[in-house]
Amino acid sequence: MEIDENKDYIYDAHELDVHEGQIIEKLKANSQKSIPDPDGWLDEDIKRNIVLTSLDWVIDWARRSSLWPVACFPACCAIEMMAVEGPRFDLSRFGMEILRASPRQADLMITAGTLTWKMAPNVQRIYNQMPDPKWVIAMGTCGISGGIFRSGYNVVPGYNKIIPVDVYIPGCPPRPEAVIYGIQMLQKKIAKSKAVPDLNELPNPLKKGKK
Amino acid sequence: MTTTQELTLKTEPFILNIGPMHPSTHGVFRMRATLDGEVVTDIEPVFGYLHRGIEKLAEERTYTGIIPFTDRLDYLSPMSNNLGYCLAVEKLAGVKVPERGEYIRIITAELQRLANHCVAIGAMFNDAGAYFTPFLYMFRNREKIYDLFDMLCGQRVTYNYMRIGGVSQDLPEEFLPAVAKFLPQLKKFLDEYEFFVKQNEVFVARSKGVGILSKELAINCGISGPVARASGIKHDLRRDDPYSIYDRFEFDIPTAENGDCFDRFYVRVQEMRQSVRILEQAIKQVPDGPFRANVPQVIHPPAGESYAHIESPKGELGYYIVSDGSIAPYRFHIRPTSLINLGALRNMVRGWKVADLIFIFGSIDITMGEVDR
Amino acid sequence: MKFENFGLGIVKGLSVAIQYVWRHALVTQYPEQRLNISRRSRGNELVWSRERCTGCATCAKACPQGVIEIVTATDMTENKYKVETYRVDTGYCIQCGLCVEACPYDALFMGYSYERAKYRRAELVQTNDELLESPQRPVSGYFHPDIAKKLPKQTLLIEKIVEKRK
Amino acid sequence: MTTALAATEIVSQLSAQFPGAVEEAGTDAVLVKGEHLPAVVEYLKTAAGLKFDYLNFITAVDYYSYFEVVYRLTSLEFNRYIVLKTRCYTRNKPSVLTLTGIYQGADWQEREIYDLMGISFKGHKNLKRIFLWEGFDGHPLRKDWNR
Repeated sequence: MEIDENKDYIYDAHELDVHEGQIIEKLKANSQKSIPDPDGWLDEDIKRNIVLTSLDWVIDWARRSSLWPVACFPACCAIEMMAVEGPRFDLSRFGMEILRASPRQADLMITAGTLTWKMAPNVQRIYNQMPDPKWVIAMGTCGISGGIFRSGYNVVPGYNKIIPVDVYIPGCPPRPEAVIYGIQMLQKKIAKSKAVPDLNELPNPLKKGKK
Repeated sequence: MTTTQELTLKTEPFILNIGPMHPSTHGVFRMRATLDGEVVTDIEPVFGYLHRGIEKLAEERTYTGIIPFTDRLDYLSPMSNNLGYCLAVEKLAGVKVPERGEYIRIITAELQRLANHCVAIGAMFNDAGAYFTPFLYMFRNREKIYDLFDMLCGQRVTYNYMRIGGVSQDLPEEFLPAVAKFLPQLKKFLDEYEFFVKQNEVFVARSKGVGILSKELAINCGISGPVARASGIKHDLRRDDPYSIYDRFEFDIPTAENGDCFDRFYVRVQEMRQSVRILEQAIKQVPDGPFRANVPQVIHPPAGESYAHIESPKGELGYYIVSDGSIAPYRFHIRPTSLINLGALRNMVRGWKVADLIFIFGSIDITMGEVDR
Repeated sequence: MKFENFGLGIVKGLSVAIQYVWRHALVTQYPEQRLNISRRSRGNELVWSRERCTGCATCAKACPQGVIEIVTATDMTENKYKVETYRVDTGYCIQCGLCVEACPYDALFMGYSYERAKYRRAELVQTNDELLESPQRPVSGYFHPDIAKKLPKQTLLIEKIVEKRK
Repeated sequence: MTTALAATEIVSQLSAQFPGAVEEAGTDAVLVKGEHLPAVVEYLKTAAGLKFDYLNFITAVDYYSYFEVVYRLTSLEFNRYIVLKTRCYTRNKPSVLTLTGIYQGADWQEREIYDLMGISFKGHKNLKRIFLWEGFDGHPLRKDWNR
């Protein structure tokens, strides 16, 4: 939005609302297709052409053993997520002690709840703020496909319309055990990932012109 | 030498945006708070981040198919929502619920009240700054109630248990003994919880006299439930407009006078004790017999309108249904307890600090699923 | 602000906390220890019986959101239609159980298992043979009391039992 | 039991007070003319023996040919309730007088009706969309709304 110099304020409340509406409409228009699942590693795993060094193993072990989820709890699944965090299923056994309130400190997003178009820009922003590498678990039916509210006028049919999703946990909401199972599946995925990039593929500043 | 006049700093109003994704806003609630230094001078809530359009979607579903929607309204107390909706449809269609069905409904609704207040009180401490510890104590008891509901209907959060004309399945034989075993445990726990919370200096200092809601304002805003009772309004639909079979049980309606955060906490604890009392009476009286009236799967209620309201854990939860005689409602409106209870938030937080704003907000006990629907 | 009984509240709180050290353990160490879930558990899938199904599509009509897709052959054999496709998108199903209640021929059951997380969205859609009962896909006793009796007794937190490790 | 205030009883009282305000009375609902609504509600709230001081809810129904706005008032003191209805017959920019001056609780519910049903409330100080965003096309709870 451009700043009008004649005003003594930058935004007034109505302009802010209009601006928010424009962002939502833009996102809605741009995200009609779902983002494909990042499942390339599954095929590579079958072909066995993935080579993990011991440094890879150490980094992957460190990454998967202390995943820090960001708090993204719009709706009902949040209650079950609290139960996973809670005394009976105790997520801290997996090094997932705290739900980070800040996306900058997190590397896992557990999307517990229905996503609405009004909320979608915020969730996308939270996802963009998370440092790489980052993973997303779509928890519950609303996270996967919009669930029972899919045909609603304000509901995003699945988080994979705006962010790529690594693991899908069905259930409305899934039991805490199911969530832990999903997290373990993600840990398996991380264990297979190549953490150290190939040196030949990196851009070399010494060789100018060749990229 | 400085005089007080010289020390007074000129301040400028400052707008702070809290939410929508904020750990202390109980979901996706956003408020634009206008601050003067650290003092809140005004807030403007912004809703709609969980607006799923249940009222519109319900117009395309059969009457039985709407029950799953009501589970997801106030997801801290789905059983109460089910009850309210079924009462509204039964009123419309003129269905009589069998005796056993009524008792099962009362037992589940009261257990749900206990479960809801567990979270409400726990989350209130969370907002007061005691991060997660008192919450876990409360959640331990909620897990026990989860277990009971899981036994009853196979889900832990979204039960979908009640049906028009009764409940979906009969009680399992181990259910009533389990409830009987649970109630003494809960009573003991409540004593313990009150013992260490009620005189905790930090909690008392944070909550006594904070966020006062006067009786007149509460009535004017249409506030109901424990928040209203903490302000001295002795109004409880279980007694004033008895639905189902609440008129057969003995219970008190706890009220408080001051209407501050401490009272709202205390009223909830007392209400849990009364719920235990109702449950103790109810589990002894459960009769044998059918648990569900003979109602077809797809019902065609006569054209007309009905409004049924119940005392849900958060307050008056009402369903207004307009029927045109077809299999789906013509208009389906939910009286949102949480949205209306938030109506006085602006008046309550004015003049308090930002930390108190979070605490006062937490003491109202809202669920965003019900605010936005 | 008055601190009338300074310190007493904290001592009280600590005394309660210390008592919890000697109380029974609460944590279920999930992958090693498993809770017996409810006999009526509505697991994250549907189990379908090809033999009993007549293709009447009552389940599809009862489903509040139309998850169940059922295609039957037009010709009748043995007084029932042959079901060609029976498809359930478990990423869309909310496990409300209304279809199981509606089925007049007891041909549909809720699943008992909950470990159904997948890496791909498309894998959540189950068709025909993927829906049949098998040792990996046990049947829950939801709305079928005779099956519920055979399932193990549910673990309750109030009973202070901690399961043995596998 | 919260009993309904018999409509016939209140109608005579209301029509004596406000001639021409009450259009028709059903068994438990009173149909009030739009322009008289705040005055009638004010009277119901303050008059001795009535004291309908508690607003349960406001909602609106779309009947194609007209919109009906439904108010349910309760008297906590006498434990009675009354349902008031008012109609607007235009589909293009229908409007009703606001009740925010009488009940503070009406504020957000009126905004909700404005947002989802498109009925504007004259005199409401902050009438803007509450659940949906600015620029959303149409009012979804109207029967003729298509996405």
